[in-house]
Formats: sequence, C-alpha cells, structure tokens
Amino acid sequence: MTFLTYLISGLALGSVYAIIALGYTMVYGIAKMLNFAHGDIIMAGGYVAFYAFSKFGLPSYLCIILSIAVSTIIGVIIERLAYKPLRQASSLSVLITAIGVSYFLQNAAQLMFGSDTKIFPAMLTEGSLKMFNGQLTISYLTIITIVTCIIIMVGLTAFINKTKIGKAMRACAEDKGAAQLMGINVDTTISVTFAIGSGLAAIAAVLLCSTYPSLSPTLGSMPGIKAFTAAVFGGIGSIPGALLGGMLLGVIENLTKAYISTQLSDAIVFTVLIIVLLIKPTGLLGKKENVKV
Amino acid sequence: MKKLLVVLLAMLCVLTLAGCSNGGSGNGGNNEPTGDETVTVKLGCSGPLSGDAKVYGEAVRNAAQIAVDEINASDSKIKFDFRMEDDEADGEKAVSAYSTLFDWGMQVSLFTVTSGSGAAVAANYDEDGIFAITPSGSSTALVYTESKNYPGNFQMCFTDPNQGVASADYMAANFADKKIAVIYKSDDVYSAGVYEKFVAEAAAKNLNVVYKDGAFTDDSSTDFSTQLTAAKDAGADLVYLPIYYQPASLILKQAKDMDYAPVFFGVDGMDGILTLEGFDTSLAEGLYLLTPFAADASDEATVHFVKAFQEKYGEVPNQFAADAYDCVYAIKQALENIGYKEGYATNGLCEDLAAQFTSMTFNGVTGENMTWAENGEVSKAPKAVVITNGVYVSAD
Amino acid sequence: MKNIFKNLFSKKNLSRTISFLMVTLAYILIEVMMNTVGMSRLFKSLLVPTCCYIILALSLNLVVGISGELSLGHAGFMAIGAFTAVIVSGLTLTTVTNDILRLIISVAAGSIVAGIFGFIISVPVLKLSGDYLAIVTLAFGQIIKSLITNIYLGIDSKGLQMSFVTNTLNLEGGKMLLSGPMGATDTAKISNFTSGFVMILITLFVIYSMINSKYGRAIMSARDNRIAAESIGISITRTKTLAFVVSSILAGMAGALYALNYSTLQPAKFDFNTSILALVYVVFGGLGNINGTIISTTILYILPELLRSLQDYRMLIYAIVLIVVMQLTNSAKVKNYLEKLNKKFFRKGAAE
Amino acid sequence: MNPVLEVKNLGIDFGGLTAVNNLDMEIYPNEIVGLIGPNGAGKTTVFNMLTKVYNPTRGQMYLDGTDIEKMNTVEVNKAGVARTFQNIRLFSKLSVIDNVKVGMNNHFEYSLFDMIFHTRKRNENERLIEEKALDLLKIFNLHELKDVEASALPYGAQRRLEIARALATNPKVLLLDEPAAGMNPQETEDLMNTIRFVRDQFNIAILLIEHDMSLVMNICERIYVLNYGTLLAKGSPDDIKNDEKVVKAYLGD
Repeated sequence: MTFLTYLISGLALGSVYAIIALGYTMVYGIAKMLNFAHGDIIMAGGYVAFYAFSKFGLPSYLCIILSIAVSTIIGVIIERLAYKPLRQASSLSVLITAIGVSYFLQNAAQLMFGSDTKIFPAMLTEGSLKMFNGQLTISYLTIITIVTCIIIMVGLTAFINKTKIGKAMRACAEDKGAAQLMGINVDTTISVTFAIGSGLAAIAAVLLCSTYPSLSPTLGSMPGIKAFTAAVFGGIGSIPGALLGGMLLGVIENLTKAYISTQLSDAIVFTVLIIVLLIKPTGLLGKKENVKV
Repeated sequence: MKKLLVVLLAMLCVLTLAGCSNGGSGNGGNNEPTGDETVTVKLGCSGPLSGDAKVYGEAVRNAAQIAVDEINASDSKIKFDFRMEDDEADGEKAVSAYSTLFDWGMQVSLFTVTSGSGAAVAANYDEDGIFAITPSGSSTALVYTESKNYPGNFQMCFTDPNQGVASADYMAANFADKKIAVIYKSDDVYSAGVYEKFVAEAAAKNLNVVYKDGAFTDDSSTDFSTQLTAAKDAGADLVYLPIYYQPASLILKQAKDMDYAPVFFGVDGMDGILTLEGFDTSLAEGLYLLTPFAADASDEATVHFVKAFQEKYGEVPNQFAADAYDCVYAIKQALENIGYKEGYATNGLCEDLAAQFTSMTFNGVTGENMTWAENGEVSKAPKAVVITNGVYVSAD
Repeated sequence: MKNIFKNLFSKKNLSRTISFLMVTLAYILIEVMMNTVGMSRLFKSLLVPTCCYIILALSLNLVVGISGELSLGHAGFMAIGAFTAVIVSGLTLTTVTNDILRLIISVAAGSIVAGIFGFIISVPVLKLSGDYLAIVTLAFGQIIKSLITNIYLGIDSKGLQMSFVTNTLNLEGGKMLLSGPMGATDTAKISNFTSGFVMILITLFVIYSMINSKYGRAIMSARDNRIAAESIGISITRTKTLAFVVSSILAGMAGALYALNYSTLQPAKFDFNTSILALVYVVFGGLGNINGTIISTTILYILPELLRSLQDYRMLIYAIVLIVVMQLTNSAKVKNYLEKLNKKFFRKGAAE
Repeated sequence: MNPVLEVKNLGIDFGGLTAVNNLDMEIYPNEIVGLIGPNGAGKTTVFNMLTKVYNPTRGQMYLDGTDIEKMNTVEVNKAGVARTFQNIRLFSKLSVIDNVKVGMNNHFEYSLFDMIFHTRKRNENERLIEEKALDLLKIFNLHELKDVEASALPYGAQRRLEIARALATNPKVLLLDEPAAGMNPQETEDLMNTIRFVRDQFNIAILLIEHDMSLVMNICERIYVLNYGTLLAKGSPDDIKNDEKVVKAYLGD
C-alpha cells in the first residue's frame, strides 16, 4: 500500500514534468532550440495566478485563464524579440540568449514581486480520496493533475494531427524550407508553437504550485531542468515521448527517494537517463535520424 | 576581426587601469572632522542580494539600516556609514564583496549573512584585522577552525552545533517518550550542521529517533511525500525540522494532506513561517520552535523594532533581521565602551572591540544578558515557543 | 631572426602569437602596477578567479569550439580537479612544506584525476551526438556534484577514513578533509596570480600544440564533417575522446587553481550555472577562437563587479547585456557596419 | 593480373526496396574505370558500400585479395580505398592545406608526448607532412590558396581539393563521385588531364561516377553501366556507346 502511495505521488509529479516537457519538446521539434527560459515562464504563470487569486480575489477559473493568457503573451513576446532575429544564427547563440532571457525573467521577478517565498493558495481543490479503509489516501489534486495531463496530451495530439495549423507545425518540424515553399508561414507557426508551449507552462504552473505551494522567483529552474531531462528521456520532439518521459522520471524519482536514498535521488535519476540514452540514443520514443550521404 | 581585437584589447587596458585607479585610496576611515564630537564608523556587510537566498540578505540589510538610521538620528556620538555588498551567498563572490568593502575603507563589519560566504572570508577579516560580527552565519567555521581561533570574528546567532544540542536537550526534557523523525536539507551547511549534532546528542540522551534519513537537497526541495510517508510508517510522532521555514511550510501542508499530524519541532530558521505571504497559519498550529527571537514578544525592544521594521518595509522581521539589528547595537555599545573617537588608533580597534565583546553583556531583541566566549560564539538562551492560535506562546 | 619574426606573425601563427603576447603583457602590466602604484583589493581578489575561468573557458572551447560537441557539465570536471587538489594539498600539508612544490603536486593530481574521469565519462558520452550528448554531459555534471556532496573524508592517526551519505567518521584528533555539503574548510591558500598566469600559459601551449598537430587536425576534421573524416581514415571516437580528455584535464587544472585560492570550497559551487557560465564565455568569445575566449572571459567575469553600484539591478543588467550582445553579433546589419568600419580602418592605415 | 578491387554479387536493400543487386565488378591496377547510369541507378550507393558507409545486404568485396566486407569506413580507408563525395564534403573551417594534411594522419606517426613537447620527431614529421601536402596541392593547382579556408574556395577548386585530400591517404583505389559536376568545359578538360596524371604518378586505380559523357568516354578505359541497381552493360567506351540497352536506358523507351 505504501508502494502505491509512492507510485501515485510519483505519477502526479511526473504529470507536471510531462506538461512542462511538452513545451520543451514542441519548441525543440519546430524551432530546434532548447528554450531554457521555459521554466521561468512557469514562474511567471505562477505569480499571475497568485496575484489574481489573492490580491484581486478572482474566481479560480478566471485566474487560470488570466495566467494562461499572460504566459502566452510573455512567451510570444520573448520569441519575437529575442529568438526570432536569431533564426539564422547558430544554435549556441540561441541557447545563450535563452539563458539570458531566463536570468532576466528571474531577476525581474525578484525586483517586482520580492524575493521572499509566497504560499500559493489552494485555488483548485482541497481534500482527498480515501480508499481501502483509509490505508490509501489520494488527494483530489493528484487526480486532477494526472487527468489534466492526459487531457492535454490527447487534445494536443488531436490538434497537431487534425487542424491546419497543427499540420503546418508538423511540416515545419520536418523541413522549414520546404514548408515555406508550400505556402506555410513559418514565423507564425513558430510563434503559435511558443504560444501553446507557454500556455501549457501556465497550466503546469498552477498545478505545480497547487501541489507544492511555494512560489519564488527561482521556482521554475529545477522543474525546468527536470522536464527538459524528461523530454530527452522520452525522445525530444515526440509528444507521447514527453508524457512517457515525464511520468517515468516522476515515478523513478519518487521510488528512489523512498527505497534507495533521498540524498542520491538526483544522481540516480540522471544515471537512469544516461543508461536509457545509451540503449536508445534518441530517447524512448525518439525518431532515429538517418544520415544521408 | 583584427580591428575588433584591438578595440577589445584597448578595453581590457582601460578596465585594468580603471581597476587600479580605484586603488591606492586603500585603508582607514579618512573621516572629515565634523565640528562636534561625533565620529562616523564605516560599517560593511556582505550577503546575498540576488539569487535564491536574496531574502536573507535583504532582511539583514533592512534591519541593519533601521538600526543605523536610528543611531544616526539619535544624539549618539557614534554614527555609522553602512554599506552592504552582494555576495550571492557564494564564497568566491564573498571575497570580491569583501575586497570591495575593504577598498571602501570598512572599519567594522557585520561579516556575512550566510555561512558559506562567511567561511570563505573569515581568514580575510582576521588577516586584515577588521572586527566582524555575523548576524546569521551560524557555522563555527566563521569564528574558529580546527587549527586556530579568529580573535576578531564573532557571532550574534547560535552556532549550528549549539542548536542541535539544545534541541535534543529540550526534547529529552519534554518529549522523552516520543518517537522522533528528522527531515533536513543535506546540501545546506546550516541544516546539515544542526542535524549532525542533533543526532549525536539524541543518541547520547537516549532519544528514540526512528527515522533519520529524511534528507532532501536544493534540487528536490518541493516534494516531501516520501520522507513524510517514511516517517509516518516508522510511527514517528515528533518530526524535527532543522531547516528554513520555506520548505517547512511545504512539509506542514503535505503532512496535513496525508492526514499525518505529529508534533513538529523547528529551530531558529523556522521563524518567519507565520508571516509567509499566503501561508495558512492553522497548519503551523502546535509547532514548537527554539528561537532567540519571537516577533510577537511583548518586551519593549522587540515591539519597537518590529513596529519600525513594519513601518519601513511593510513586513514582519524574522530572526535574520533581528540578529542584524542587535549586531549594530552591540557594535555601538562596544565602541562606546572603548571610548571610540576621532583619531582612535586604527590598528588596535579590532583587538579592543574583541576584548570588549568578550567582557561585556548586551541586551537586545534576540536575548537578554548576552555574552561572548573567546572563540566568538554567543551565549544566550534560546526560547522554546509553541504556535498557538497563530501566535508564538512561550512553551515553558 | 627576421625569419622567426616573420614566422611568428604569419597568417598561420598570428593568433598564437597574439595570445601569448596579450597574456604576458597583461601579466607584466598588472605585476608592475601592483608593485608600484598599488592596486585595489577588489582587483587583486579578481585576478586568480579570472585566471581559473579563462582556463575553464579555454578547456570548454576545446570541446565545444574545436571538437564541436556541446558540453553542459564542465563544472563537474572543475569540481573533481578542485576537490582532488584540496585533498592532496591537505594530505601533504605537513610532508611537503614548500608551498610551490605542494601547489604543483596538488594541481597535477587534480588535473590527472579529472582527466581519468573525463576518459571514463567520454566512453558513454561520445556514443551519442548533438543535444543528446549535451544532456548526458549535463547529467554527469549533476551526478558528480551530487556524489561529492555526499563524501565525508578525514584523516587521523589511523589513516585516511571515508564515509558516504552520512558522516560516520570518528576521528581521533585528526582533520576533516571533506565534510559533505560543507566541502573543504580551512584549506591552505597557496595559489596566486603568478601560478594562474603560468597555468594559462600551459593551457595555451597545450591547446596550440594540439591545434597545430595531426591530432588537432583530426579533431577539427571530425567536427567539420564526420563522414568525410571517416572516409580518410580518422576514427571519430578516438579523436573526440582525445579532445574530451584533454579538455577535462585542463578543466581539472582550473578547478585545482580555484580551490587553492580560497580557504573554503563547497560542492554546490560547481553546479549547472557554473557550467553554463563557462559556455557563455566561450560563445561570447567565438567558437574555436582562443583570443576571443580569453578576452570575453575577462570582460564578462569582471562585468558584474563593475556593475556593483547598480545594486539590485546588477544581474538584470547582466542578463540584458547577454541578450543584446547575442542579438548584435548575429545581426546582419551590425555585421555589415562592422565590415565597413573595418575596411575604412584598413584603407586609412594603408594610406598613412 | 589480379584485380585490385573485386566485388562479387554485391547488393543492398533499404527496407523492402532493393537498391543495388547482383553487382560483379573488378578493377585492375592502374586502370581508370567509369561507373555510369541514369539518375537513381544506385551508383553512389555502390560507392557507399565500397567505403562501408552503408553495410551491403549481401555479396563480397575484396581489396588486393583482402576481404573488406567486415571492415568499417575507417579501416577500409586504411586498407587503401579513398573517395570523394557527390555533394562536396570538405572540412569547411580548415585551411586548404590542413584539409590535405589531415588525410595523411595515418601515415605519419608521432605521439601526444611528441606533440606537447615539440620533439624532433614531431617537427620532422610535421615538416614532411607540410612538404607532401604542398606537392599534392601543386598537382591540383591549389598551392597558392593553401591558407584559405576551404569553404571560401570556388566550386571547382573545392572538387579538386577533395581529390587531393583523398589522395593524401595514399590509396590503392580512388573513388571519384562526379568530379566534374558544375565545372565549365575548360575546367573539365584540366581535370581530365589531372586525373590521368594522378593515375600515372601514384600508380593507382580510379573508379569514377560521372554524368559528363565526353569526360567518361575520353578517359575511362572500361565502363560499367548501372540501371535500376543492376549491371546493364560493361566494356570499353566504344562497346558502351554502341550498346543498344544502354542507349535505350538513357533515352527512355
């Protein structure tokens, strides 16, 4: 029973990783860049939801919508101002820019909101489900998190396969030049990708902050790195890969902490990652790249 | 490319020269005689003003500023010129921050806010003979090492070992029959320091510690479900939390979510939990903590300090702030005691202040009748308080 | 004599000559200043760390710029070098009383151990490529940091003792060399600016020897075109391993120099941010550009110190500088303008 | 005389698709042989198999009687097969001379120790490498551009440099993949002379893929024609010119 508890909380943590990893994976798939500022958009989303709820007393669904809207706008602005001019530049220049944006967001947040930790309000739900005579307790939040993650995953897959803009995204991921020749507006498509990724980051922010209710300007960096790891774990560029990678990472992390060592959990998680990549060099569900000669 | 290199080289030279032109001004407070008998002392401090630990640096800066402003506005003969530099809670940056302060002509110092930074510059203070008292750097490495004592380095806060020992002693006296679990932050000098001594002292006092592997690290400081589940399964009915209040707030929340309600027991880092923005104080109900400072205390000094702090910064001061506030007043008292005035021999200042600190008693907001040992450690009584109806109440 | 001069400034060797001249002149200038007009304490305190970061950035440039593989965990090698050096220095404190000799032994040990780890890690790492390789280096960086955070090492009359994860050492009057998250405390400060300068020279010497040798050409060919390199008989794995190992040796040296300049050393210092910092220096200076790396590291390392007067806005400005410089160096307009300026400058030079 | 390169029953499948099938081929020392065929006939695939960039699905390959089928790309080159690429693959950031020097890596030995301490052995080897590289560049008329970055070379010069680099590895067989592509008639003419000169000077066999029929007919002593991955015809230029099947394959039905 204890094992089940660990497993379920691992799945909840993994769901949050998965939603964040989606942002990484989509942006990587299409813009071929590692958006290191993604974690900080989560932080921004968290603060928006916090202030909307605690200071302006908006109902929670409005807070979430507002948080998504603001994060989306921030994501698109960052893309337009910082990344778009670098579309022809080397991937490392873009990487450094992303790091600069990340520093910028963190420091701006410190100046605007102060550096003290804030406690995120329980805006979604409280209470928990008790099963097996109270031996197993699952909080409703855990259930919401896992369900949201699955809904997002299904919705996004449908969006990418069924809608016109979704198809355009796939085309850009395959070959930007060819997509452009086919009349697809690559710039718009990339912006939409950033918008969706950032919107998802806001949802992840609300879920993350509700589960672990402490809000600080550096909130996003560690989940960001973990989610990035999850994205690579599952095969970067792959949407089901992000789900699988996120879930596995969450579960492995929790079980390691429970049964092996809390101090070494990160070392063990990263060791597992390395082993997986050695066996499957492009991640669990990643596409194998063929080299043309 | 070549042109670029030339420009950059030129810039480098300018930088070099700029660095040098600052120099030379060197040491010593070249104070202008102000006509009356007041004397201004350059008081330095370094702490994190950016990055993760910024909140502690700010608390110290704000409180020290209040103390300095109060003193400068009073008819005190001793005035302070206070300057705080950012050290990002990093030893390397602490050395640059220290050097910046040294170049500025710092005469007396509040040392550093964090232990890691302090340990890196402890020897610098000693070598340069600048008196320093840290408000919150609780590692013993700031005041002495295995091989030598830094005679001019002092602490206002408890040392980590003392906290661990005091906690175990208090539990032995009041919770001898409880099963104890410990959750601590293994990559934090402060938390690991307290933890180590606590475990040793608990064993010596025959406390029943049922779970002591509840470590977490900076990279895993959000999810405590595994540690709490393990503690619960081990049957622990007292959870010792030698950590800061931010992760502690998460632990309290997660414990409640899993219907786990042991007695929680914190140390001075726990102070601040009640004023955490958005924190549901009912979660902290029944929380014990050993702290030298309680913002809700009703003595005149505390009330005055808390009020001043709230008026200026809009928040309730925590123990970092309180210790910093006390540091400034303790330095003022020592300076007055040695009769510091214009033209005082600079090279003897550190020794004289050290001699004064080891012989005087000081009353501040973090304790009455404080004294200091030769090794720089403070001796004051930690108060055990328990949170009842959202306020600290003395547990004794 | 004239020939040597001509050779030094030939197109092929110009960059090397500039490197050595630049570093040596900077060293002489600073030494002269220190001994005549004096120098601010801040500036003095920045000298050794600047040397460390220059070596670190140069070593990273060997992997990223010259070998063409992104490494996000270079701080890990620096950490290994640093902690090996403090341990060796601590162990030989009483036996080797000459500081310079002890410095050499410690730095050599740090470099070698880092090199060994570099080799061990390169085996799995170099099986991958691109971003997957990058994430594995990131993972190794985190693992190294995490492991060092859990090591407790002490010495007493019974000899060297070690425990892992929790401190179970019972020393009888001995000395802790490493105490988990607290790292090493009260270590002897034995490195100085001159040793940093010498180590930069060694680094430059190694890197330039490499570039101008068959080994360096093999490494660069594998970077430029993997398949073509194989087709002319270059083993990709072997050359990349060589670059990786030499780079980790140099990073270890940077770490050792760093560690011996402070009285304390905490494992948390060598986190992801430090790896990224080194990467920023390399990209700013230009991939594969040795002189660029030296200059960019110096400027970017000193910049936050110069921004101290901005107080809370310091790191915000730093972030903006990062973004803006990346935009400018990649903007076609700015490039054109610089080229024009360049032409103007050289034409003027020719007329004079 | 024994063939220097011998291929028997060579074939490769990609997924279910057979790209090359049943190919038998012998190249004799000191011979210039053409490999021609319409687009998509599998010519470059044959090169890729010969250099082990692709693993053949079936068949045997021998170089001077040694089985090279089990070797990897690096080992095949060390055994004596060098090639150029259809879409030029130079080391773009290296200088022209370094592109050639790196080709000689397996023929001049000095250790890392020699490298760091600039021993006499290292200096002597580097001097020889430099000398030989310059000789090679002179053959291809590239010596005046020796310090230019390879990517800055004009197209024709890039093709020539690729050949020079392949020669630097001291091969027994040289595989040229469309060496004259993108060259003007004058450049092509020069290239033909160079190829002949190289063959005579270095005593090697050359197998080349080319679409420029005048070049092929001019310098090749024998020609293999590939169509849909199988051998359509082989023989002297005159035989091929008059072969009905070949004409049909090129002109369509």
